[in-house]
Amino acid sequence: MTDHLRCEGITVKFGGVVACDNISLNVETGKIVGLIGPNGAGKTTLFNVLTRFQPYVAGSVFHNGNNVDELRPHDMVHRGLARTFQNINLFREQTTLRNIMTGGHSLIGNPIKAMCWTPDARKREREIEERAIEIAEILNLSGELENEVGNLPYGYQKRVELGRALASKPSLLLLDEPVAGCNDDETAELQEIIHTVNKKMGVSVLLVEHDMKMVMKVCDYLFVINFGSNLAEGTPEDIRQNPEVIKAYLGEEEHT
Amino acid sequence: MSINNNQNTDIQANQNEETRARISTVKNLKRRFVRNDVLAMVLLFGLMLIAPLFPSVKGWMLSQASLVIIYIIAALGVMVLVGFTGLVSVGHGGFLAIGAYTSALLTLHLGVDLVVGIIAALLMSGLIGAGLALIFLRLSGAFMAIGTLGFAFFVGTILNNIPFFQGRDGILLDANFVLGFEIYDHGFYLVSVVCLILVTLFVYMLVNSGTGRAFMALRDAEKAAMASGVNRLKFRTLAFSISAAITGIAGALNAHVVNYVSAEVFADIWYSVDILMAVVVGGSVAILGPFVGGFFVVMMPFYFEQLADFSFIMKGVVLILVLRFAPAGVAELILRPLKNARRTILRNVGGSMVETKEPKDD
Amino acid sequence: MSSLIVENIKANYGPITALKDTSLVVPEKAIVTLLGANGAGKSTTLKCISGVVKPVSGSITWANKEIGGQSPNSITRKGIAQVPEGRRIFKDLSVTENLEMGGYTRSDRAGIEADLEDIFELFPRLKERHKQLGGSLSGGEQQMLAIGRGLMADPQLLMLDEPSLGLAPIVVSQIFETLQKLVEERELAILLVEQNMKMALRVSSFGYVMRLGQIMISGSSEELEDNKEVYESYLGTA
Amino acid sequence: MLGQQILSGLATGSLYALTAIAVVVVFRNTRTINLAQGDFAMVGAFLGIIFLKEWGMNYFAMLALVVLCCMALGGFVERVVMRPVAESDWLTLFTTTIGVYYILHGMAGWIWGRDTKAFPVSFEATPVEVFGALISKGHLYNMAIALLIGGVLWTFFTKTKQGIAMRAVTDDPETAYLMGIPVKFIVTLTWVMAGAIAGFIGVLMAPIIYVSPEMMDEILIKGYVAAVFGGLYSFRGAVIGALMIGVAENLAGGYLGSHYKTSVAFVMIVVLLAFRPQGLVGIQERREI
Repeated sequence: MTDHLRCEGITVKFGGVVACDNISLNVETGKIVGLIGPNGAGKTTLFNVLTRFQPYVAGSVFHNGNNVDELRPHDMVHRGLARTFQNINLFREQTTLRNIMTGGHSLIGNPIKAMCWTPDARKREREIEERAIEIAEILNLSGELENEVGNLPYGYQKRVELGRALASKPSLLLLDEPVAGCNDDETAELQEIIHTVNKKMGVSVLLVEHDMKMVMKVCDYLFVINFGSNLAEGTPEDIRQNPEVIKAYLGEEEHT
Repeated sequence: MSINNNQNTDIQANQNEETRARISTVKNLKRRFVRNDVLAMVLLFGLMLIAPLFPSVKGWMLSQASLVIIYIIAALGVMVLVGFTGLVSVGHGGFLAIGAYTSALLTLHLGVDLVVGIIAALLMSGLIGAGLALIFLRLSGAFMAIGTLGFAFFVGTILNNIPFFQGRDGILLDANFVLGFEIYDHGFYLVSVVCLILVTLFVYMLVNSGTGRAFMALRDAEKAAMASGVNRLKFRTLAFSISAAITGIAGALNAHVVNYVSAEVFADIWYSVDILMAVVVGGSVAILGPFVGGFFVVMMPFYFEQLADFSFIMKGVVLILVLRFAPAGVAELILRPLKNARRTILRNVGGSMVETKEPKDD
Repeated sequence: MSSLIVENIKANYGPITALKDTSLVVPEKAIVTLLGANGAGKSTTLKCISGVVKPVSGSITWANKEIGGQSPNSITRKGIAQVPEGRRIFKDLSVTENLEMGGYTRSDRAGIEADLEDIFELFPRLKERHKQLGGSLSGGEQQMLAIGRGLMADPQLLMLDEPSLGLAPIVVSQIFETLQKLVEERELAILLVEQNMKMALRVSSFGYVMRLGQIMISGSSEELEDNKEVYESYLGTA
Repeated sequence: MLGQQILSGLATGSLYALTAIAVVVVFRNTRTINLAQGDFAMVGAFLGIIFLKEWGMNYFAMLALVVLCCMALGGFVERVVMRPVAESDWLTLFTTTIGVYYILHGMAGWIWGRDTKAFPVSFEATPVEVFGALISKGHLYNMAIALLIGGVLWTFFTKTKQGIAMRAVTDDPETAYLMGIPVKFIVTLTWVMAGAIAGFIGVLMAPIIYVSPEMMDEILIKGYVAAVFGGLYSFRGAVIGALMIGVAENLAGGYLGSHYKTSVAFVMIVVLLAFRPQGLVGIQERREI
């Protein structure tokens, strides 16, 4: 299988603190890959490196085999990469529909034409809107299209964010803690949606998550990092039995 | 470049009859809302256009109205920046001055038509705006506010000190010509209204386009905007120059409404502050905002003409009260019931499952 | 008797109901651990006790007096100090100034001086660096400083939010040893929020496990260490 | 000639520096760009005239009373106007101070009139010689007071509990609150301090530029520009920036002609920001503003 996204030897430093130390991972095309590790292990930092939000001192990121070290976050979206954020990051004062449509930004074409409403731009605009309404239907958000996102309950906001990411027609979706703070029902629902997106729409997924039950159920393959370094990788089954991983999560028994 | 165009059909394949019906109802409703908005604007502008026909409307009322319109246009310009992109300029008086002097000097030296003057002002302000954006956009929030304040101040000193601009003596212009015809109060009023209609139409189109969405995305959540593929610098520069260009139009009109420009007027940085204030008081989210704000800023000193200082105090008090009790602006207060009604209609159609939680004011 | 009793508190954190119904007890001179996965409501519980977050309902009793809903200022004065998650050192203040801020609510000049000396004795590293800016310290030193800053309030109850976060195991075990020493020497009670479960249970006498804003399991540390459900809440497996 | 230009530049610069410090103090702790800062000083200058002329006070008693009044004004504005909107975004905070500006401006015009007034105290114009350069006694006196205020502020921020607490609030208000530091009180204190500084500036400036409602507009803008030099966070950067503006302005006035004097600040800021958007001292913005 080909790698959709791959990084090698990523190192990130914040002042004197090394947040990522020579981390490598890869996301196979069409798979759901999980990135896990204890708090403060550097997961979100790595995530930001992959989406080019975070500069790094060493290492490289490859997308479909091309080096993307020099690209900026918005370039990545135009290449088919979409992401969500750990703390919901939405346009809170705008409606659900506009939020999702903004996600389709990479499809608007020339911005000057878009704002002058040329026939071509209007056609694109209608397509973006239609797609947004359809995505809202999939995500069970149809009733909230004209509601400002800031007024929606937490679980809804999580889905709107997912909708925004899907609107760009991504081929790879990166989700940072998609179910954090959700109750069991909301978690199950999101889990179902991630599954649909992956299987029916053929989108590869990389997700960072703390909810182990969910990770184990959803992911095809897992990477574990700790203290900013690779700790283990394998299928959920392997990881569950890996003593190193258990130790990292439960705390080491130091005998001093 | 587009990726996986086949996905659209995949989504559709997953829909059943019921959801498809619901989607089309939602779409129709959205279209109806847009039609209503447009209808309201047509009514308003129609009324403004036929206003001079009423016998009770006097010439001085029309020039006062032209002044209000000029402020509304300037405020629409600032709104594109402050309201849509969340960048704050306290220096738009500078662009007003650039527009005014561009048109005034062209008229003085080349005797150009008012239409040409306005277009030249628009281009000049827009270009200078684009150039300045490259400096100011390196700054964030408060830094940019101070930088732009410095810019307005700078324009003022240039006008005052370089002889070409005729300093405090100012430039006195002859009559205005539009398409070869000499115009007076009535004619100028109509020109202003036409400019206002064009600018409003443009702003409306901007808001309802991907470009406008990108601006607002940058305003509300910069990171999320970048994650949606918005090129931050490109779109901010665009917003800044559009905003400057619109303000330039207001500047040109301002020069011709009294046929006089002078550094005395434009060197005052509080001119810039006034425009910003119009946007803040009126509200910078709905297009109605600058209309309310522009009216307020012009009419307040007009009513308290004998008590200039008292109008200052009133301005301050109103500003503080609006920020305290209606931070989204007065227009938001007016439009809120309408928005809520639309929301409710769509919720009923779309089958909302959220326990109704009334939108709270932040 | 200065023991802390939290009864049925409920709290919201932004749009999320962070605490549904949480009750716990911290007796005098004991170390009690609060465990649970991310987002379980541990930090919010601490914030409710320290007064940063106001609980919607329920009661918090300290030394037989209700303290729920009071300001952090008055709660700190009553002898409860918190060491926040992620250390939150004042980066632009020197080490000494950071410690002084920990004792902001106190006015006994002599007591403050004495405690400052005590803390420098406890953490000699801090004394060496007392003039350095907080932001220039290493992670472990910052954690020491955070604990020292908490101690400067002269508390009878010290609450620590994930002191092991992002620190190497060897540093973590040093810090935990210090905590045990503190309980013995200063007659403190400690409420510890931790992810590092084994180490936390080893130093504490009693533990609670939270999930989705509620206490799911509670028991003595030995009991919890052998409890399969506890593992499950961490690894999502039995 | 050059030495003299530089010296009087430093003298004006030191007044810009005080304004800049007041701007920075308020901005650090409240994210507010206080547009009314100049008007506090303006009110102080008008009060100074009243105290001297109508109440017949001596200079130092007047200075003390003006500073007290300005402190009260600063505190009042914070409690009554700023506190209700304290949680808003910075634009709201900023525009609220515009409201304060309008009100103070209008009130001053209403009560005291729009004409410029001379400040009764002026120092002898006879220059004294410092390091071979001539400088007026008034300038010298201003520099001394500015230096003194600087020293008092430095001591306050490094040696006193409230001063350190103020820095702690700048650093991390949430944690400061957790430590039991009364953040709201510190914020009020911040505005009181800005008022106090404004009181000094008003009285020092008045003899140089005459007294009118608009007297501080230009100085305030230079104070802002200077504050930006320090990234709006650093006192040191603000002071350096202010002195630089003062000197550059004087040199431009002397060698290029007085027309260009007032544009210098803007040109400097553009050049600086083009190369160092974070400000001269390079302090990164810590909060999202």
